[in-house]
Amino acid sequence: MNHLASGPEPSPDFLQLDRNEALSLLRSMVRIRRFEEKCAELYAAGKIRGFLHLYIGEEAIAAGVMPLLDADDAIVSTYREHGHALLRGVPPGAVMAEMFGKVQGCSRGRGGSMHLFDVSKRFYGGNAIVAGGIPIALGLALADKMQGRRHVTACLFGDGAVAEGEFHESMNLAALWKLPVLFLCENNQYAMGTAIDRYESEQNLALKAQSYRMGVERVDGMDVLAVRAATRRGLELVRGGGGPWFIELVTYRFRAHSAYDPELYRSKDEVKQWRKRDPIVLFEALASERGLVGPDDKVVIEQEIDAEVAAAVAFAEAGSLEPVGDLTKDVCASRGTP
Amino acid sequence: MPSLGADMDAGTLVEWHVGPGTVVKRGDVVALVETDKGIVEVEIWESGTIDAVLVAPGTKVPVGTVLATTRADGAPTPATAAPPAVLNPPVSPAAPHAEVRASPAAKQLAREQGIDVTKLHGTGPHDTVTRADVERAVGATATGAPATSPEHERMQAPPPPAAAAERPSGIDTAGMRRAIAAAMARSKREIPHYYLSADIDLAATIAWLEGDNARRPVTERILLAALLLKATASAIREVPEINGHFVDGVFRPSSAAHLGVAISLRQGGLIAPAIHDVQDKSVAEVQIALRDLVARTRVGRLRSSEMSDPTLTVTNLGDQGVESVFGVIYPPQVALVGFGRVVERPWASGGMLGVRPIVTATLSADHRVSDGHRGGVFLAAVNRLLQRPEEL
Amino acid sequence: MSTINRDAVRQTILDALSSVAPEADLASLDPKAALRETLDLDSMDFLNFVIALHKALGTDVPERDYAKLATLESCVEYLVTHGR
Amino acid sequence: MTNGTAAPARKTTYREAVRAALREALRSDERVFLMGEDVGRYGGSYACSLGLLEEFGPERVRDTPLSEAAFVGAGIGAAMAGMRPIVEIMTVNFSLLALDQILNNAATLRHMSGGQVGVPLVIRMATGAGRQVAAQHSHSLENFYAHIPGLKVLAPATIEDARGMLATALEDPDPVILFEHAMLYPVEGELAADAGAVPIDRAAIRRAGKDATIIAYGGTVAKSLAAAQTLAERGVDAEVIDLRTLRPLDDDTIVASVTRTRRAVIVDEGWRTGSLAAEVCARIVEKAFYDLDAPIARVCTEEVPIPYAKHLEEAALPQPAKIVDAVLGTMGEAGHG
Repeated sequence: MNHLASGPEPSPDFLQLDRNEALSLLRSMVRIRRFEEKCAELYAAGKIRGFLHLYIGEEAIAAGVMPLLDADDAIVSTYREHGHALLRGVPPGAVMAEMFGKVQGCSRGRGGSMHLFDVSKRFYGGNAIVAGGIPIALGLALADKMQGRRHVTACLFGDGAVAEGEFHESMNLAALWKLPVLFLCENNQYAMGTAIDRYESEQNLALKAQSYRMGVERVDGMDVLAVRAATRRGLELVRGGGGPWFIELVTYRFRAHSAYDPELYRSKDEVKQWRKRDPIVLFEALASERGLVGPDDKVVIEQEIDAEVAAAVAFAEAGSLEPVGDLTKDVCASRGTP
Repeated sequence: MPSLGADMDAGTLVEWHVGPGTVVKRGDVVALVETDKGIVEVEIWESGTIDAVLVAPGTKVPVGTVLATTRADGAPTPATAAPPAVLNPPVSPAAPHAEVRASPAAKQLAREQGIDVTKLHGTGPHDTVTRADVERAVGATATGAPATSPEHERMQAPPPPAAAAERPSGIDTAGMRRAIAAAMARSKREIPHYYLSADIDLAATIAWLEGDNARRPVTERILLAALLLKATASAIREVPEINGHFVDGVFRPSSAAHLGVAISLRQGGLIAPAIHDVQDKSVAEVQIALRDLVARTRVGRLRSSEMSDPTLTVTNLGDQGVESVFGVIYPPQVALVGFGRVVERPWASGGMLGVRPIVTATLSADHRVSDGHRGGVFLAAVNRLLQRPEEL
Repeated sequence: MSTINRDAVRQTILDALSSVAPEADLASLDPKAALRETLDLDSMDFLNFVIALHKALGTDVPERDYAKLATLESCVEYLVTHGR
Repeated sequence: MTNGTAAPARKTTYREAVRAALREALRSDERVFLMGEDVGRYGGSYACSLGLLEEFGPERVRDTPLSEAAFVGAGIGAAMAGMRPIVEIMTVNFSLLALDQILNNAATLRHMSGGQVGVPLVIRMATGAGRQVAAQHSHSLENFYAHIPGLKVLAPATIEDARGMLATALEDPDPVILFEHAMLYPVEGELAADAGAVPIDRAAIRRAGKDATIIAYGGTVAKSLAAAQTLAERGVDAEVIDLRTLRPLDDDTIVASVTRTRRAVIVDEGWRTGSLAAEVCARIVEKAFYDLDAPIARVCTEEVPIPYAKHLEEAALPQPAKIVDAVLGTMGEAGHG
């Protein structure tokens, strides 16, 4: 069964929205937005180093998907995974401390922004190798299936990954072995500095997955309700044992590929056009139009989130460094000698 | 100047979009900065009013430099200091050792056994000297046991200058040379030497010695050197001011005669370890101690006490054909006794002219502690004692 | 006096010399050269040499005969004639 | 080295020993499953898994598409989630397609995640040359993997090790890579009926000797023993060490031997530059410099893609004659006595 939805249709999901759900979706997106903005500031101040890939503009996907996953479902993500981690429940302080290189970080300061891990929440990391995480997702799903566990593995990746061999090998193997994986392709139109029309012969990425006889859907990644509805459908099918499901979420990142770059590859005007469809702005308009959310709700949300972000930064600042003596700890489990 | 990339150390301010007095809010783009990758818009993270612009367009400044300050909110534009990169000074390689074609194992054993590898025939690859070659040279019956024994003593140069830094178990001839040179220079600088000599007729001494040796098995045969050492020790009782140490401006006489015996190492180098308490030893005991000391010196097995506390050194280099020896005192000792080669010379005794075996005894001494008269008394005592060897 | 005995004595002398002067190049020793000078033997070395000969051959060389051991050749002669 | 009271040994081959190890692993632990190209219906490219599909079924003996990155990555993921997969990569030559998954995920996850997740995965690969299958099927790249912290790398050279290493590797909480030299599969020999798991952290002295130490692993152990035999006939008593573990290297056994013999010749089917032999050489110099009586010698594959023609392939590979020459070279005159 494949369902090539081209644009947002009024789905039952849309009608059942109540005030609490509206507030929760809005808070989810604003939490990510403010957290990422603070990261940009801290990077400029030299507190966060290395590479930093921000999720600003794509918040609707994390907000639409993460709350629907069960606690025992597994997640494999990419280096643009702050939003995924936060909404999966990885504490903001642990994420910020990780970017400060502190041992209180969710990967003890060893992973940094691109390698956030929290195995207690089956969040099997960021991964800095484009498409590098997809085969792992297959394995997690294979193990669940072989051990009779009805879990889903959510595998998030960008449009750039679709050009990697590992993507095609994995799509085939997943479909062939009917592995319980929900593939979520965040198509933000660019592979770093290369627009999709300059690196993909076929830009409808869902079609690629479909060619491996896998159920697919293409969704407006800026509409949090549409994302949620599609995810709900996909999860039902995968959890039902129907094998893998692929959703292409068409979205856009408002800031540079990583931290700061001159964005020579796109025009200011294009960015301006996409900003008009800012997922937070869209949803605020819809929710207030339906009387679900008022202006003072937004003030309360902003205050709560500013406090949460400030607390996260304080936690990171107060963190300590891992003793150098532990450098080779955990290279191996046994005897510790690498 | 914000950090705009993992590999960015500095940036050039291209253009200001604001000036003093402009009101700004968080997130506004306030300037353009040029990085290696191109021009990037720079936001301000504090709302407020621009107070002063500190960096002019076209200036390149390191990350962390304050570009502008704001009023009302008071907090200046955030500045972060980029830690200066500290370059470690390149380490100069150690001076290369003189090139000797011998394997490390060979060199190590050679150092321990005081063997000069350059004199050995190499049977290793490319005719290099191997450990087996050195073992043959040491003549040790190599039973596979390593030649170096665990209780091996460390060798030191004779006077107590800073010992040459060398592997603890080996004699570093180069290091020893340096140590001797330093001691000699210091001795010459600090000690006002005076020198005396006296010829001694050894006819009676040698006659007694040959008779005594004829009665002894060859392994217990006594050398003339033992008699000379014993005479020296006994003479000290009459002139104690030539036996002891001069330290920090004060002379400390020694009740014991720990006589340093100058022994030449077979391939160059000179060491003067002590025979302890010669005054309490019989001539036969001095001979045994002397033989043992020479053997152990040649294989580098000396105790540190033998090195550090001779109270007077006796050099018997006469053995090598030099008739009179005026040596340099080893600090902190205060004298040095020398015996030249025994020479058949015309000699008048009791009005009769004859040919006698003569040895020239010499004394170098420290004028701060003794004087020529007392030195003369000492040499006369040595002479007298040697005339009645049986009483030594 | 058969040559075998002479060669054996000669080898014993060389062994005794090498134990006293291990680094010496005995292979190229001139039989007529003065041992004490060429091999740089002091009185202690010479005494050890005499003791080594005593252990190997059982002969006791008295001090007065030291002069007869001046060279390798004279040593051989002396020991062949005085050997037991 | 069999102890006196071992059960009666029986004739077998290296290949059958590998198969017995696989069968025992699948039987004794539900979490274990075998995955790789042609491991099921075809019975394994080197027939190591013949009969296992019939005995354990398609769920636990899984033929895969030709997608090394995908199925090795899947093996990693499954290990992370509680399984104990054995992934067979047909030969080390094809493992380069999966090197990203092995290096960036398998070897790295435990440390990079701050110790939160391990990868108890075993990967088996054939390696080495000698069958005239030319360059692209004849590489010996063990050192690529022995370079990577987070992995253990083994080279079973004997039938006993082929039978016993897999079980120990499966117990290890970290990824283990087993290199089986292609020329060893048909080798016949004795194996105790009750042969089982063997330790994997020690090298083995296959022949004691006092004049020189020959250090080898995998396919070059037999050649080194042959060389030692020839040397014995020429009065040179050579010791032969079988490394068995390429990471971590058993420095103690290597250094103790070289300290005794004072001479070392390292035999490695990899190319000389940046080879495992170079690493062993460096460790001997670092730890036994003062005991060396001759420069360390290496006998490696010539720096050339392995040629097809028989005479050229033999010329390229380490051979007993080259090992003999290298040992004699370290002996100097003593060697030609």
